[in-house]
Amino acid sequence: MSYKIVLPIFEGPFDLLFHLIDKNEVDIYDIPIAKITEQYLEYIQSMQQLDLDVASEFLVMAANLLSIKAKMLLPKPPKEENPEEDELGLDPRDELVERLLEYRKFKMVAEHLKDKEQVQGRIYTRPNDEEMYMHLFNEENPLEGVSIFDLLDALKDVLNRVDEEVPTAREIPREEVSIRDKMREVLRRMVFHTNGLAFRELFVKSVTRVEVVVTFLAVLELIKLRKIQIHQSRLFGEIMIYNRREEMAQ
Amino acid sequence: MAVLFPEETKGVIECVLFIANEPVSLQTICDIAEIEKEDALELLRELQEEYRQRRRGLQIIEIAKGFQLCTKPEFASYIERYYKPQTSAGLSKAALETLAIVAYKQPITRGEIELIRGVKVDKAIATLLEKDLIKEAGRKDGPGRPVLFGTTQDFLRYFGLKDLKDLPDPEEFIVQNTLEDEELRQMTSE
Amino acid sequence: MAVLFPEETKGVIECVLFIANEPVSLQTICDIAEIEKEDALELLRELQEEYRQRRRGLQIIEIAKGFQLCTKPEFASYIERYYKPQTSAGLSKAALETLAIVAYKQPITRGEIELIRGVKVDKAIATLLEKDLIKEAGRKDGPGRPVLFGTTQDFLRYFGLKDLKDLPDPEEFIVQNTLEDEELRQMTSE
Repeated sequence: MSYKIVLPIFEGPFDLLFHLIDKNEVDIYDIPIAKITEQYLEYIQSMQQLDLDVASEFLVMAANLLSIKAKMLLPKPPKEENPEEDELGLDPRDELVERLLEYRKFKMVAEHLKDKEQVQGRIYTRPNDEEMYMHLFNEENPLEGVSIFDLLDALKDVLNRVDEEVPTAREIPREEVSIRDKMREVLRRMVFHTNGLAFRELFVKSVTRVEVVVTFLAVLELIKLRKIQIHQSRLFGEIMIYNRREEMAQ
Repeated sequence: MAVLFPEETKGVIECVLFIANEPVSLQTICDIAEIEKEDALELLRELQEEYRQRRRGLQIIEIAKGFQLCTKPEFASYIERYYKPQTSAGLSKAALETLAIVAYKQPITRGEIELIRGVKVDKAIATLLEKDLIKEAGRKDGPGRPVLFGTTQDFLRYFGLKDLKDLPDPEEFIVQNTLEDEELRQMTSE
Repeated sequence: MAVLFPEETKGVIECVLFIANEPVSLQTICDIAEIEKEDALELLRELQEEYRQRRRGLQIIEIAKGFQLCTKPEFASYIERYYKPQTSAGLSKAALETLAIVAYKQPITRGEIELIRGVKVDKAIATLLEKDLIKEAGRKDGPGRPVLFGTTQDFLRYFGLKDLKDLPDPEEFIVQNTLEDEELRQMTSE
């Protein structure tokens, strides 16, 4: 064929019928069956002329239309007492109209979905690297739930046992900084650091090693007493001390 | 409002929505923020409103039975300059019609869908299954025990629907559409 | 400010930072929003300030390679709740003690560890090796050239330590701890 005809593609016989109903601007409840049937057959014919595969459904519908058309031509049976029932109940087009209406519902929903699809296609969500988070939080961490303090405790336990076995006399000077004082100091400092205080900052002022240790123990104690909490936002990151949530907004 | 620290809790909710890769259910939000459902809902609404009033690029939408932080559609072209998503042409008319039928009539068999559409739906069903928009949902009693189909969570997400109830009532839909058609016809004929 | 629509442009910048999973360079932001560098910087500062004032879960940080929208550190534990299922591997007390000794005394031989712990440590060593917390770190000169053990990079990572110098000083800790035990007991019983 030397010329090209653009033939609309229809999803099926119902789709084609709707196209014809729309084109002719006719009432779906009162389809001029002869006219529509004629146009329907014309379309199928042009499809065949173009060597297009006419799906069997289209042919079944054609037969159906012709049968309705034939029934419409038959003389109507005599009217009974209820004329309304007559018209509605015995119209040969009824079944077709019902099926068309049912199909139309979903055809419209499909158009609605098409719109939704287009809008949603323009909305982007964050492509979070789930693997990264999983790895961060979820990898086989054999130290799950173990803090560095637990590690120290473990060391302490061992060495204590060693001490017991090999008692060594050692004079321990009375410490002038108590843990209790340090705890108060840490809490006081937290008042001025509502957005968190770097763990390291606590030790800047400490002059003696003993004071460092006392401060360290004070922090541990405050954690235990649930006065403060510790966060580390990322590996190797700064360890931050925060007031516990319960205290935060007060 | 029984939440002690609503402002901080909104921060928690925002964080979770930000780092999640999918819509976050109300239940998950409650579990993480340790709050009650009604409080979570109230805070979410407030956060949603905050985002609305900020007039920036992001929004919180309710989708697929959860909440999601995402960009606004009007910024799509800028985002696509940075981040080229796999272009998808969208679903075919046949697939959309089939999906519409499954959505409203689920669980439904292939035969029942074909009855409504008046055509074979094998290809559409295969496409929809492949895209995880529908799934097999058991088998129907009766001869041949045909497979029943239903929609998936991805279906809701793909179309930005909260849940199945978010779909329009087709009856009302038609009345409205017919009215609009009528108006259109009048307008164009004027 | 030469930007015609600063408010909308801030929305564009926000979208780009949101969608990027990495810091976005100033140049990229300029290219996408089609603005000059100084304007981009000004808008970024404003957006950053907006986020600061919102007091929610997110922030815009400037790091070496550019700008990044991310969660605030204090919300980390909630993110962890979202991504981490409830599992606990845990180490036995024996393994933990052995690990502590290796951490502080490395490089150390099996025999030296056993001397300190007073018991055999074969099983603990095997566990720690298997979990990649310790590794062989050469051999000691001397009879039998015994294997030396040291901690691994993973060990540092799990504890969030930069290097071994980050470990608290055990000497002081131990001395002090014994001393203060009594006081601690008093405080907690108060």
